[in-house]
Amino acid sequence: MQKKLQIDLSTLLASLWLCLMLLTAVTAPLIAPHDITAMDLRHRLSPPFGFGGTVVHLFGSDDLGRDVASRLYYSIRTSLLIAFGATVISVLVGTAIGFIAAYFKGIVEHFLLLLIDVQASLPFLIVALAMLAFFGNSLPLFVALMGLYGWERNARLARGLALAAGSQGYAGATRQLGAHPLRIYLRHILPNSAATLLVAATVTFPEIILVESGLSFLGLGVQPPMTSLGVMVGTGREYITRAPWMLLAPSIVIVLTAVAVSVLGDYLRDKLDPTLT
Amino acid sequence: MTLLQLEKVSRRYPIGNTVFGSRKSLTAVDQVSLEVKKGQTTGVVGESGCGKSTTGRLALGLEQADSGHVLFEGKELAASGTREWRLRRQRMQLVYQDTLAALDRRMTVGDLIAEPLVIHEIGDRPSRRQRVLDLLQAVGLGEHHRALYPHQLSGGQRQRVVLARALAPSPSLLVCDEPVSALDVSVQAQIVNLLVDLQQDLGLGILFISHDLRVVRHVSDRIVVMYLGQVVEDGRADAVIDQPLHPYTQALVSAMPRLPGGFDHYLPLPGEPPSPTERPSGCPFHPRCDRAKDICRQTPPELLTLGPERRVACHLVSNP
Amino acid sequence: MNPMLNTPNANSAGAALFASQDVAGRRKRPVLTVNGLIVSFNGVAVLQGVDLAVDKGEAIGIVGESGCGKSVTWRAVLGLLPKSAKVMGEARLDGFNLVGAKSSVLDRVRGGRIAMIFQDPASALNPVHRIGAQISEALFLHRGLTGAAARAAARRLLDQVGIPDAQSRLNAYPHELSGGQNQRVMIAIALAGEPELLVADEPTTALDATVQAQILLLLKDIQRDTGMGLVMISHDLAAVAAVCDRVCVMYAGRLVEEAPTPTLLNTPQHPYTRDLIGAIPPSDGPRVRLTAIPGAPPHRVLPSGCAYAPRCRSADGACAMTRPDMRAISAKHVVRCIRVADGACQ
Amino acid sequence: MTSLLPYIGPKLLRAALSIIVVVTLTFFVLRASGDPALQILGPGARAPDLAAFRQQWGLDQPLYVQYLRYLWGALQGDFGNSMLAGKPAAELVLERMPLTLALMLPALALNVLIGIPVGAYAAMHRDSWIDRSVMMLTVLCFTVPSFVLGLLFILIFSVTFGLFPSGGADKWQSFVLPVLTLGTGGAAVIARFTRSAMIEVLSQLYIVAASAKGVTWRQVIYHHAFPNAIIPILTLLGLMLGGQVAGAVLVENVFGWPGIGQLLVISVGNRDLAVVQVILLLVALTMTSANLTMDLLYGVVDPRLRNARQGSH
Repeated sequence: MQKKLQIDLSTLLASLWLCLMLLTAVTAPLIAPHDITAMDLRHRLSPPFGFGGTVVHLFGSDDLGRDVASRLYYSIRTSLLIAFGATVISVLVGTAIGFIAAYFKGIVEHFLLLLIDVQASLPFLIVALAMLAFFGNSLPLFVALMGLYGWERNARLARGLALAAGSQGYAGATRQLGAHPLRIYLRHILPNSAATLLVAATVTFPEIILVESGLSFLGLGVQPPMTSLGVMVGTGREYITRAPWMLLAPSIVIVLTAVAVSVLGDYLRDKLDPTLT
Repeated sequence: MTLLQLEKVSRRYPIGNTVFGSRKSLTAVDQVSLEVKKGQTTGVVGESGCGKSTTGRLALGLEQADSGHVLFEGKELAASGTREWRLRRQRMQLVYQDTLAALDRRMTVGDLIAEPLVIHEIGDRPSRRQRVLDLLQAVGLGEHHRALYPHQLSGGQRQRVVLARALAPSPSLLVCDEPVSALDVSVQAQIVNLLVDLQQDLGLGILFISHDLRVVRHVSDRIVVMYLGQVVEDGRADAVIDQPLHPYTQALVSAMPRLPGGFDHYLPLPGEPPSPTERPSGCPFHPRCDRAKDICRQTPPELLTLGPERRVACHLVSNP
Repeated sequence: MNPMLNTPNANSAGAALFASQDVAGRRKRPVLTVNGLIVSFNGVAVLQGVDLAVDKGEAIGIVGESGCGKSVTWRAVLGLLPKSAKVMGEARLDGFNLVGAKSSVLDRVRGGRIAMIFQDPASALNPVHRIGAQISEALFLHRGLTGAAARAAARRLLDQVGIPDAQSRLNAYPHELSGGQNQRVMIAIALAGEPELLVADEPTTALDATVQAQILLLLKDIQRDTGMGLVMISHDLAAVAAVCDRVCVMYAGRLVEEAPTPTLLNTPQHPYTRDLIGAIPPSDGPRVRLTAIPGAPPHRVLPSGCAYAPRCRSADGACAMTRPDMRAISAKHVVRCIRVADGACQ
Repeated sequence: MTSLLPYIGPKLLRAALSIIVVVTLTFFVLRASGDPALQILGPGARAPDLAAFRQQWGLDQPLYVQYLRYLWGALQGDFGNSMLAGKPAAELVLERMPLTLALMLPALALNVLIGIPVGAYAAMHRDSWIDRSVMMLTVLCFTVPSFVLGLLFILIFSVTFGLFPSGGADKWQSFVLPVLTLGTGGAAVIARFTRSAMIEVLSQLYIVAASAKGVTWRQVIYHHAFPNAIIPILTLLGLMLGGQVAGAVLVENVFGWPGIGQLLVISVGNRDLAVVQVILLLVALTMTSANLTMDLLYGVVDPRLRNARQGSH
């Protein structure tokens, strides 16, 4: 048996891509050659460098002559920030609710299970759509709303983990020693669930990227003058015949990032918690 | 001296749905009385669904009895989860079958054994460390095991860790729920010998729950035989095994293959233990009893005291 | 003790002509002989070369602790191991080697000539098919029965294994039956192909004590009535001894002792066998201290000499050096220990 | 049937409760978001106009009166009128229903017909190069967002090759791209899930036992493994419907498909309360009834769930 940590090619590529994305997100203000709202009306819809365009606009420019590359860097920054914040919220909220449901039996548990059922009966995108339209939009609100994505799945998972540790497992064994419930949850169940919840987060993260970009694509997510990957795809669709690069650049980033997180998630799952499907 | 006493303890679980379908309840433990004396072992034996594990959990207060009393060291057990109940944990400990599930896989053996000391704020860091080393030695493990994780140990070694952990707060009572059932014969013998030795050294009272009549006979001073949530017979270990009075105990003893001799003494017993949801009327054992009479089908037998340490619940014995 | 040291059973005419491999000489023609069976998973050998033979109409027991390879031996013989297992050696049924045989051949042998039942009857039956259908499937595969004929035969089989109200039980699903009844159904399925050999892999480990006795005695009765061979694999020496004519003790992927049941129980020669017997709490008589074998069986890597030497109380330097061979010490008694003298038990 | 009630009863009760909670939550959350009169008439509207509008729509009543009125109406099939179109909201939604179904049903069929065989094949050839490449492809398929996939399809098949129209719902050709877009992701998810379900089932003891009684490998797969693997797949199908509905909203938007999804986006943009509520209710109803159906099917496929009175003998 080989003991060395074996990383296959796809996992390596995925990690490299994610590092690149992270780097881009962090250094966006430094590496962006133009301001994202700066219009260059002489170079409207100019193609990317190498396809008849100039080095000034590396990935071409859009209908208002704004630099696609600069907008792309900032979009990555916004999209990753939203997805990261929302994933953290989703896992935290879900875990808390799941543990509460597992600890309190009876009416509290039934109520939380009903809420989980309700959420599961309404696709999140549609809920978010309605909420955003009627409540208006600001970035913190948007992140908070996206943080609700997948909470019910994480809650179910956390509840399942807590129950499994329960009467027959290590939690029950510690309980009979006389430990306080807080100790059982914080010192035993939470650390034991961390790996599984982390894997769950790698499932939630790319999905939030997709939902965020979908909402922004519909014009209901991130609002101009800010930009995100979905906003760019949404603007790009109008120029699909004349300037496909406006659409392709952000699309490729969305797809590759989502694939990379999935691949990394699979790897983590194999390493940390092979029982998960 | 009586350490633990269960007096007519019952436990029912609601089954089925409350709104749809008929509401039924399952009587897992029915009017069970038994006692564990200091320095002695009481064995509880019976087949699956007889309520022996529930009895163990009731004895520890891990479950609340619907009726009856659980007295530990002369005092009624406080309600589960209360502060008082948690404090009592030091004196009564559980040893369980599935050691892999019951030991937190992220903690080292040393931390696991020290945990009860931490929970009950016994000693300081250096004294706990010393206590862990003493306990490891007492259960036949070495100092090097302290830094290992549960999955790095064999089943027998894990059971030793569970024992050390249970002994850490110096309890007076151990409830052992199928402690050796998951182990191979050779390892089973190691653990059984260890238990017997520890009991002699520490004067522990043990409630030993198992489906294995051989092991129960080997470790117990008294044996309680359970069937469908009820005590059908109890008494001194030798008496119960060598001169069983209840037809069920007789069948149970005869179903144990002798070495040598096999099933030479086998008394055929038809059918299987019924599910606790469908308890027959009268004596719970009558559908499988070839000597059942009318009274057995109608009236549940009382647990009759036959001698100072002998009770049996059977119409055939009480009015032959 | 059962007075059935090999019931006289005439060899079927026209059976294959192969020499019996037994060390012990005088023996009837075996149904199955296993020679030098070696199994390894990912380069780790779990069987180190197993030789044994089962005679027609004989009940043999295979005893050993978990991981000793008792189950793997028989799964290897029937080709039931996962693809990652490498199997070498031979398992001859009427002279035909089953190891490496084509799956079309194995499909006819399995359930037809050699049937197998498993430890956990509840999970060995397919949860979505009715009992009747699962028995009929075996009847169709090996006896070509379909429709009403299959149903009638299935009902007879359920009667034979002692399931009351067989007719209505045919329509039941496995989850509607108890563990003991499910094991009876498994036995019925095994009998459907009228096998010459039934391999029972820990058939009663998952069952309650009173049910265990019922099933063991049922197996014994069926074996005696039909004249088939029975191989009972178990960690429980007492259960095996109660049912089998001959017992093979396995340790770390090898047979270490083999003898008729009374011989093995009364004069065990291998230290492991002796310790194993001493570790079982006696069911009557005075309570003596149990023999606790120190340590645990070797895992993955075998010691260079005798595999049991590190745990053996009578081992000396020689035991740790040389790997002992199987030696006959009397007509039917073989043992793998260098410290046992020839004819020691005579 | 009587034996089914204890099994399906609690599920029905929970489904009904969820629907009531959905109706209540949407009602209050949407009302709490601001004054629809101001939103519809605009901030420049005069006070008498606003008052008249409020009176016309009953917005001057206390919130709980509005709620009870809404509930009472809903029970009689009256979900209020669209503030924008002046027509009953339910009518507006139901008009568009056939087109959305025409998109979703073929997409679901595509999911199942491609996903299950591909997944089962991959499981049977576990760790072969086919298995690995199929699994790689499925990751790609379910991570591409539907609107990106739709636009890519348009770019390739409409703009570059001119094979299919890029929008509208008038010819059969118009169906091809939206259905493909909507079906691809789901098929990938089902394929992956089927694979793991089959692998799980193939490791069970009854599979070994079936081989031990002489069943050929082919029959073991078809007759013993597959009927067991289908059980978890059914649950997944119920859960996936939500993703399909969300996907439909986006895909309808990409292809200018005049279905409910498009109506939702328009109504949300126009703050048309009644219509949004009807759509949310419709979605919740569809999802819960789909899950209920799956639960029932579950009972049909898995005999263990059929009779609640286990162990009766």
